Amino acid sequence: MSAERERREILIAAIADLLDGISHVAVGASSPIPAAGAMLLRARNQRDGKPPVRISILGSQAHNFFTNGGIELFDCAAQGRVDAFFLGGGQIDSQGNINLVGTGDYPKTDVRWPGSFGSAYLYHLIPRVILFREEHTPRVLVPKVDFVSARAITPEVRRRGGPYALLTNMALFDFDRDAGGFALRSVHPPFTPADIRENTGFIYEEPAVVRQTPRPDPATLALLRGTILDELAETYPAFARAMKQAA
Amino acid sequence: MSAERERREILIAAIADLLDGISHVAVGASSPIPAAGAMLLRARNQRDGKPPVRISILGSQAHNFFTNGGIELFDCAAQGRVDAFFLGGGQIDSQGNINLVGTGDYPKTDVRWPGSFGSAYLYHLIPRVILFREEHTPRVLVPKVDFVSARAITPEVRRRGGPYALLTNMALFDFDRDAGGFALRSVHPPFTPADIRENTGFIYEEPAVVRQTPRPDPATLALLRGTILDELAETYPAFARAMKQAA
Amino acid sequence: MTEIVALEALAARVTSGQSLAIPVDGSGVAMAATAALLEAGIHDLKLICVPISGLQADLLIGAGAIAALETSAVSLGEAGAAPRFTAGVKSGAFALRDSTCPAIFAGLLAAQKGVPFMPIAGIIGSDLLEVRPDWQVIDSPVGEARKVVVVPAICPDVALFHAPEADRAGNVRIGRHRELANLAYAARRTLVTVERIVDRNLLETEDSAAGVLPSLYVEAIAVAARGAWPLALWDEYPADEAEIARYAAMARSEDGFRAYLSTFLSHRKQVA
Amino acid sequence: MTEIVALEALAARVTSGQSLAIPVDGSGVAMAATAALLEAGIHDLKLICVPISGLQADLLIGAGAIAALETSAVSLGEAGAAPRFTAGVKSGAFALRDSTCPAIFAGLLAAQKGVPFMPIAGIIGSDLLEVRPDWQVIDSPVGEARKVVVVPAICPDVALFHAPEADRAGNVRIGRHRELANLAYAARRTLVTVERIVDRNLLETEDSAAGVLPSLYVEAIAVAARGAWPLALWDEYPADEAEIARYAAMARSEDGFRAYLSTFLSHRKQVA
Repeated sequence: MSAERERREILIAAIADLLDGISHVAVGASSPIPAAGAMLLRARNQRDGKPPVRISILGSQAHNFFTNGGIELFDCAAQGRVDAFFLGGGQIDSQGNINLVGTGDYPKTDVRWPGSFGSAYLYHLIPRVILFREEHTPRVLVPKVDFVSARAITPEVRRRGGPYALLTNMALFDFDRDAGGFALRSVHPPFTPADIRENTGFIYEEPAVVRQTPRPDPATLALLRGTILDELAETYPAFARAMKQAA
Repeated sequence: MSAERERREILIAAIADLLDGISHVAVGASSPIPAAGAMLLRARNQRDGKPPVRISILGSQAHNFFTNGGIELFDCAAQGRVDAFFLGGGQIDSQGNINLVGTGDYPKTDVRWPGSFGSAYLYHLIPRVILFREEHTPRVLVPKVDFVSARAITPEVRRRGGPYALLTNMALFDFDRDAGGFALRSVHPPFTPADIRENTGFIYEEPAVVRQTPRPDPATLALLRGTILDELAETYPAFARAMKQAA
Repeated sequence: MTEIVALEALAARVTSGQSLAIPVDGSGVAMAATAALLEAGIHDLKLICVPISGLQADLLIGAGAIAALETSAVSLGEAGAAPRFTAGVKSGAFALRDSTCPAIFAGLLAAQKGVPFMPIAGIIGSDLLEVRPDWQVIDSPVGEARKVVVVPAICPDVALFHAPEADRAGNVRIGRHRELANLAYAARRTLVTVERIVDRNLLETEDSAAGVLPSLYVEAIAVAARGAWPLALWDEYPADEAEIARYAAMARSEDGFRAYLSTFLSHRKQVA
Repeated sequence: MTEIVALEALAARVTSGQSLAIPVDGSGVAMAATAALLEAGIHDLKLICVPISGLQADLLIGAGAIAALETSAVSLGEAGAAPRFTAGVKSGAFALRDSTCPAIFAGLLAAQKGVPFMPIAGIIGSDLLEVRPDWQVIDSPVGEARKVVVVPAICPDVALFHAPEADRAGNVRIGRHRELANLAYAARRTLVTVERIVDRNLLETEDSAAGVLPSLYVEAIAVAARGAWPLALWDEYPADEAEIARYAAMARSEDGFRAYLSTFLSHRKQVA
């Protein structure tokens, strides 16, 4: 359980780092790790006297300051008032395209996932979309998705939004919008670059020397295991409980 | 003052008759006579056990059941949820077109009026638009308006809305959408068909025998001078006071 | 004017073959009315999820009540995939119109405004454009030169949702859940179930009026206590996670779904 | 995050040459801030009336602060025509963009949704289409075959309005005056004056939250007691009809207007 806690803490800290500099991040309904990352950034900025961070958690009463119904997040993104968001994907491909619909031939897909949600829209409009998918396997990270729920790069239209990074259980990739692909930034302990190569179904840039994703420093861990877990408990009680029990 | 009261009462009763059968009428902000006509219909329906009438008075707190801001009347009309409305016009022409902008060459018009308000839109969407303009003169009722704020008939597009009748201080005209023009329905006492011919700047159909606009019957007058004035006082205190003083 | 009727009478106003718009789980889902619809043997509905659904859509699909489905997703959230949806997609049990959340809102907005279409940002490059031939990419006819997606108006025959309270005139308190108003503006007819009818006029003060859907849009209301169960209703009651998990497990098989449905319908009858 | 500043500091955030969106009389017009703008010598504003204006626009026009005006009407209501508007149109004192109420809302909605244009019902046949070359009539690209008017997005640089109260986080109570939210969604920056700042969190309950414009949209707030005077503020205070009539009479002449303006500005200073 302690390894599981460490895995989560590394992901949460990595997310806080990825969000550095933003002022408004929106988080999907069932996303405790992204929410924790956003809360960690907020707490760190507050501690360090940096600009405040606004966090919208969809479906939460406490972290909801929208008052115009379900459309407001989408309008807000179109207005350029949302800096960062998280998307997942049943498949994610080398070009950053994501598939939330299913595998095989549409519509009678072999495997059917829930659907595209707001991805086709938000991917265009939110500057810093973090692809977050814990499972790091060749069946998730594929050369080419079977269905493009949302396309990462569309040279035919000007857009401010798109993928910024891909974070999995094993590694962190940057997305290069000019090159149109991923570059390995760091590998989470205890994995190696070879593990990543083996478990990634698509081609990506790999630097000569691959860094290890840093473990959170003690000050960060103190925040995370204190304030953040308390804040999280409000919206994700089961997750916060599991994190506490692992301590 | 009593003649003035009679004039107003005839107009109010004529409006109630024109609205007969509708279930939702919207009334502009400074329109006490149309509002009184709508209230008269509502009271009469209630008295006679007929279907209820909903009255929206723009800018009124008491008669406002919109909760989506200034756009809601317009959306509501587009949805087909407003049956009747009133429009005026600095000029009204033989084809039912109205001008709320000004006379002479646009934009540096000789006479400038406030502007088109919502007329260009609502004329298309509300089935029973009653043109209400107290002044009945050749300068108001013109052959052709200098500026079409809202056009009455547009064969190139399907529409449910348009003019239904024209009510002035002197007469009531029906609008014939197929013929595309006005037909004199009745003349208010003490005027004659010759007065109407003299004071109308456009061509209209005149029946062989022209009826007189009926004076309100005693039961209607009782409603009007009682309940209706009390209701009106809430939104149009000055108007209700003037009507009461004239008694 | 709005009528206040019994739950069964409300459900009887939805006819097989109609298009039915429903809100997302937690926003005010009329589960009791859904039970009444299924009890009445509704079928061939064209379901429009605004913009996604969960248990409600999965129940209607499993019961064979759905001929067509427009949605941005169907998911039981924490409880996982929606099993009858997944099975129905595979077997082609209904015509599927995959969408993306803001496109469903845009279609409703077009209906609200009486226009045949609505432009929408983003989407370009998505395969949704391939599977939605009713959507188009056009050059903006005015303003800056730009490609933009347009989607047709969505005009549901009926909108159905659940809210905490309505007053006797038929005004419904929706709080800041304005997606419920979006449903009602767009739909030809709106049917609402509520926890309770209150005697005060919800439009009376500026504060209470702000969170109200006016009766003008509401054809009929029925009282259904805990009418969203097992889903959450705002801060009135939380979701019954155990019940939803039980559904998720049982509905994996056709037989299990039938057993769940039978219990669900008799539970609703006991409550009524 | 929203800053709470002095009225003059708020006014200083509006720059000459910017487009400024303002609401209709009675909806929450920032008259005190308008005085502060005039005091500061603002000029060359592109005024956007949402969807019409009265005293506020007429004052700005009379003071020579307006380079361009987009509106569906300018009128003092019961007090009659807006004299400086009328005179300004005749003398060509500003570029005039005549509109119709829902077209202004449609333009703002396009900005709210990040699309370059918005379709709108009606209008066809109006001479407004002749004088607004930026509007077009197109064939609907999807759905039913139909001609429809499209108008470009309206993206005001600044929205400015007055409301009864805000909380310390910058959430503003707008009640059911959602046109104020429409302004803020569309505008790049929103400045708000309020009667008072309250200590409670306006988003705290579902009922109070429903009538709130979230601070996310609000750049700065200033307190201005009776800040809409002589116009009405909802049910907080009625319009000062005598004062508006006095304006209507005085502003018939250029000299009369100057005299009124001078008194108006010194009155505001006494209040502050």
